[in-house]
Amino acid sequence: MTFDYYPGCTLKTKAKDLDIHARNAALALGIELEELPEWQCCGAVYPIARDEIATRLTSVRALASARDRGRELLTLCSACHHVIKRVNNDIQTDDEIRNKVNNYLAPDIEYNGETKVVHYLEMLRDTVGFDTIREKAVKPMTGKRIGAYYGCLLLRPNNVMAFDNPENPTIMEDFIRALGAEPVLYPYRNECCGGYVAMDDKNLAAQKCKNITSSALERDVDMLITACPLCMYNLDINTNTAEETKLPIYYFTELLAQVLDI
Amino acid sequence: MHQKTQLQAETIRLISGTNTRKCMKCGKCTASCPAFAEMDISPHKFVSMVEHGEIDKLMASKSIWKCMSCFACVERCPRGVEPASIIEAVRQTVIRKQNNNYLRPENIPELLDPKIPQQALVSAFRKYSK
Amino acid sequence: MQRIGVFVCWCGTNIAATVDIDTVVEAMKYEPGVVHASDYQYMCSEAGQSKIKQAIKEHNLTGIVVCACSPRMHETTFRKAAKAAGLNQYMVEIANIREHCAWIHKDRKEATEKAVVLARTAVAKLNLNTPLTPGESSVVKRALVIGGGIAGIQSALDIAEAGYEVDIVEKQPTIGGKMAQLDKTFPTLDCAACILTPKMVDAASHENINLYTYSEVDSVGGFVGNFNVKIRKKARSVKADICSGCGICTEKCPSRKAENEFNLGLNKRGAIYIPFAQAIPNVPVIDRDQCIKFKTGKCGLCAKVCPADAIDFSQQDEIVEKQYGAVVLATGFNPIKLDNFDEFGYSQSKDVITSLELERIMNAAGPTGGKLLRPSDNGHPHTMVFVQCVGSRDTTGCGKTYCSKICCMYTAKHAMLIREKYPDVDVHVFYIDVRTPGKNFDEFYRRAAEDYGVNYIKGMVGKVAPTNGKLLVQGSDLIADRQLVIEADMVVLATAIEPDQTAKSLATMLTASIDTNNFFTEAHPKLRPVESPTAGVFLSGVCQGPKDIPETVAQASAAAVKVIGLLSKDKLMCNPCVANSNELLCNGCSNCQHVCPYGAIDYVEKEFRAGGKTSLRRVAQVNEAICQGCGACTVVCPSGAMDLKGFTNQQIMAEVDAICR
Amino acid sequence: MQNADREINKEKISVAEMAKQILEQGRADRLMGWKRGEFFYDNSPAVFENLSELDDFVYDLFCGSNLSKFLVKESRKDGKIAVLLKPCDRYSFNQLVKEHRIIKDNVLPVEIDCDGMLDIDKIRALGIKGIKKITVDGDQLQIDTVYGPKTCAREDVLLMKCLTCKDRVGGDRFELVKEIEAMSSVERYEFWRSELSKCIRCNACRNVCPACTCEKCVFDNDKSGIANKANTDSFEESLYHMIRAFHVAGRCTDCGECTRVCPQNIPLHLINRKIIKDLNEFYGEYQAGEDDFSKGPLTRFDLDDVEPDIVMERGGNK
Repeated sequence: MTFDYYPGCTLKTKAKDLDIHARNAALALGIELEELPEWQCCGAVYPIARDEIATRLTSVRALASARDRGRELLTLCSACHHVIKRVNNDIQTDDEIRNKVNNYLAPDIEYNGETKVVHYLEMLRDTVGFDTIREKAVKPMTGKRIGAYYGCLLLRPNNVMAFDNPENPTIMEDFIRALGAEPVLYPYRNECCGGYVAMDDKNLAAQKCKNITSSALERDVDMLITACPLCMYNLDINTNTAEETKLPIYYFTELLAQVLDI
Repeated sequence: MHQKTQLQAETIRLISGTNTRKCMKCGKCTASCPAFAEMDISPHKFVSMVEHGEIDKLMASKSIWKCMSCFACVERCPRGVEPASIIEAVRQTVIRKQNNNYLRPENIPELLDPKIPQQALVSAFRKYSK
Repeated sequence: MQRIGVFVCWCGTNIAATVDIDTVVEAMKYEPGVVHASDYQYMCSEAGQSKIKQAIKEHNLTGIVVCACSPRMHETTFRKAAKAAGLNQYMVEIANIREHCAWIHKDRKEATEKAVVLARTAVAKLNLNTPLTPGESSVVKRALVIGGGIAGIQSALDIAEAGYEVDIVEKQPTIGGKMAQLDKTFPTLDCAACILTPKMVDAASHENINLYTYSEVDSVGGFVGNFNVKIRKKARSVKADICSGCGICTEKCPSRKAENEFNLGLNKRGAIYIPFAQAIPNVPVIDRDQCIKFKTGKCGLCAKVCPADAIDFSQQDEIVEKQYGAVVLATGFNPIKLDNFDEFGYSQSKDVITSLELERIMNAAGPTGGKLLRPSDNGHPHTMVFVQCVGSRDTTGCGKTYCSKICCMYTAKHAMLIREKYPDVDVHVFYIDVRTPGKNFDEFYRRAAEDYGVNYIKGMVGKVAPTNGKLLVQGSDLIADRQLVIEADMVVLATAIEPDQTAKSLATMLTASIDTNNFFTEAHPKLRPVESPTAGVFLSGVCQGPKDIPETVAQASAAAVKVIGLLSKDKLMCNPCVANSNELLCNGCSNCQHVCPYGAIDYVEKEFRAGGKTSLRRVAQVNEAICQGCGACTVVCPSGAMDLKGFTNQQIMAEVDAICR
Repeated sequence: MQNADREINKEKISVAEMAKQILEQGRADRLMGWKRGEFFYDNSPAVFENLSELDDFVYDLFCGSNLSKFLVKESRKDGKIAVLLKPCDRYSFNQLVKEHRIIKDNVLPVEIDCDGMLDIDKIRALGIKGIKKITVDGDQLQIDTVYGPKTCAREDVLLMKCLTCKDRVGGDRFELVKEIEAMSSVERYEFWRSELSKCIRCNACRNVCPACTCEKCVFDNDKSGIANKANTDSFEESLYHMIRAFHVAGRCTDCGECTRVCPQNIPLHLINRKIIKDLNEFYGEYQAGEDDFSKGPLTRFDLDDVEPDIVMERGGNK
């Protein structure tokens, strides 16, 4: 199956690891990811304000383009997924936003929210199947205790994202099992890492991340995985300076590629 | 309520798209907020202060720069009030005024560390500037 | 030609403040058939009724229109008054100018115009009314109570005491319901079992009460006075008439994997079991999904040890068909599932429990023998946090929009009992509002706070994080405007309650209506709170809405009184507004028979003479005792042969014409 | 077809021969078929009681009329009547049996083949006048006229109802309905007003309709004020045909007789087809007259039936 792939800004630069392993792993699993031509940055944060139209347009361009190509739109970065999925929902449910967006963009065919937005993890679960990963695992991570870090953006708000149970998600744990490792549940896996506040108040973000990592360490994890470059920065670089709390953080695609031995 | 404050409150309701009257004052937003320690006005007060038209106080609040838009309050609110949307609406009301940006391009070099992803930069500009 | 009198009521200022009464009276004087029109301040009063009676005699009226409140309020009053004055009571029409007009309009001119339209619509209909005579039907002197909790038991006892036979159908193996699971009851703190079990014994031993436990209602037919009910007695796999209740089988059963539902899964039970010590009947049941004999064909140990030879693996479900005059619904409630509220960590830690689970833990007959122990390690808790309104008052679709009503009081009870028994335990209660209306209720709650030092915190819990063997409870204290984290050993969730899921299918079978939350709807929220809108079906307990034990018992007795009132009649007056087939027009197509929800229509071959010729035709006939007057047949009849007495097509067209005039 | 107790022409003899044999062998006391009219294209329904009457019997390209409805009366007479049913007529027959209008035991249904009937008006509309004789030549018709031989394509002059014959793989019978649904409400109103204002209220559509068999028709009620055209102004345009369509809703088999007989060429079947299309969408595919026992969508109640507010969503372009 072929998806239109939306990498997003950071995956071309600071989060190349997230991107490249995702592409390679998909190929190995028989999924074709075709990069959406001329995609633009999604804006990184969802414009909550209802009267913001311009900041929604780049997402709509990507969505409409995928629609025109007859494909589902696959995202990888949590922030991109959050923004694009929610803007798509706005178009589907809010007449005013839909009308204004179509007036601004004046596309050949009006965009009415037809595109399905799929996160890479959802693709692994629903299209590939975690069992297939388990079968194709060349170097399973047997014995490793891995904590899934979901963060906020994949899960909330659940009535739009519909990703998983927002307070007790399981998709990453199932993924970890498919890698042959043991998933470790810890209560702060869906608490915020601080996000963009890191730009303005590094300490606040660091404090939040410390709650997360110590909660995970208390459950004796070997490593954490994430799907978001900003979470990675906050958890890994902004916080993890002291040697004693050094907890390896990986993008989930890195481990996937490693297990598939790519 | 004064006409001006009434208009201000109405604007906040419009931008946020949420109905503050639905709040039953349970405080689950404040109970959920991960940035609470840094806030001078707690999330539940945002809701009631919009109701009372105290928008100027909210606009001067430090809380609007500390909210991380993690949507924990939105997800857990039993009445669908969305405090995060109200905080966003106040933040927008502030930065949409001329020369009122919280983050300016000239501040960037000192904030930059080489490993910071541009996602953080883009997000911060979207949240703190217009 | 009719001689019609119109009577316009002011209803004090309820109508007169918005509707110009004089204009309405004046307008009515010129309506066809009207020979008298007058007004009065309170038409429903004795004086008002006398005015009507007097006018009927004076003006020789053949029918009256009363412009007043909703017919749900006073239609009966005015029909009785007309009857007393010698009119047929179906020659009375009500124009609702209060609820449908005065109360919903602000503009006096607009309201007055509408009142005139409503009044002349009633006159137009009345011009075509004919006197109707209700038929009669018999009453089976037996009642069915569905649900054997405290509500069902109380209703059954009261009905039985009045001398009527009652059957209780209970789907569990024992009667007792939720109350049997409770430890103590507020506000007096009696032991629930001590006050419930005598009633259970009374019910079981009463000569007029017949218990069908481990049974379900399969289908319901018929109508008030004559319900036809099929009861499925599920196979217990134990012969109830032989079993002595010695319990050896339950002790010897080697299968110990089943979750004990009476203890809410806090411990295990055998595949053959008696739910609890005082169960009635004291006869075990085999859980066939768990039984080794049923799963593998081997074992059968229970049969070997049974001294009475009562085990019967070949037992089948049995269908009993019985007739009833009245039905009482007492299907009760369950706590909701907490899947949508995992921020409280219910699925992540054994030490986060529901209030009903705490009842079992506190109960001497429960899994811990009444000792307060942490489920995770059987340790003694030092700090406990109670969270109120978990899933109640939630409009997001995750929980229930309503207040579950009982949680404030039972949480105060739990907190008080724990502080009383274990003074070393710190108890914190997060609340949104504390709601304690009820006799001695607020005093009870204040006692928990003031005398027992329960720490009430105005605020809500945002997250419960199981950490280092403790539960980090992050909540808000709105009075202090702060966020706080309590390191707790146990968290108790005051979980919202919802109607038992059987309510939905029963509602369909009985054509009793349920609301959006699946609570049974009462005929009138204030004035007919224990009757369902379906005649002969009554409501008892939480199946109608959240309520505590005193309220449940009060309602159960009220429902019983209604049932007794019904059963004491020898004949029931039928609604004369039933369907009627014009045989000259009927094509015999059977459409009406297909749609009739009550099976009230039959077809017969009849001879007709027309133009000197005799022909045999198939025509519809309505059984007036069964017809409920719903009108479905009149709509589906392609030839317009089917009509509803009192609401004929002609009358309805006349009303439409009057409105459009 | 669900019913076994039917005559089927196994030996492929001619329909006329079949009719003869039925009466000869006494399998029925009477036979309902078509007899030659004044002109070769106006064959009409007839009952034949003996072999000599069969001299007028005809079954050719102009036997479009549906015989089912006549059985409402005929099946109530003494003795057994055989009836010739083209594939399309069987639906009406079944529907009437289901509604107990036809007494099944008194009827011998005889199924006959049909390759589609012709519409004389369509032939004339092609400019072919003075027609003497028509013979079929594959897809073509050879027409002998007073002005010499002419030809035309058979498909072009079939009756409307034959174009979407239920027994042949045909076009989408809702194609025109969809076009009308796509109109704006103003356009749609104009369309129907212009069509229905042509109505002369001859009642032919009602009289021919196999679903219209009421003992007493609502339009024959002279107290109603709608019994004849002279009393009304725009009634035909807005209500007469609507009321009729609602009356036959769920029972109309889409036999197309209404449009065939309309002297003003109003496409009446489109109203019925709109209702059929809606019923199919709301309650699932249903063909009235498919069998003679099933309950139709409007005479059945299921808990998952559509809610009445669906009305707000349908009706095409607002």
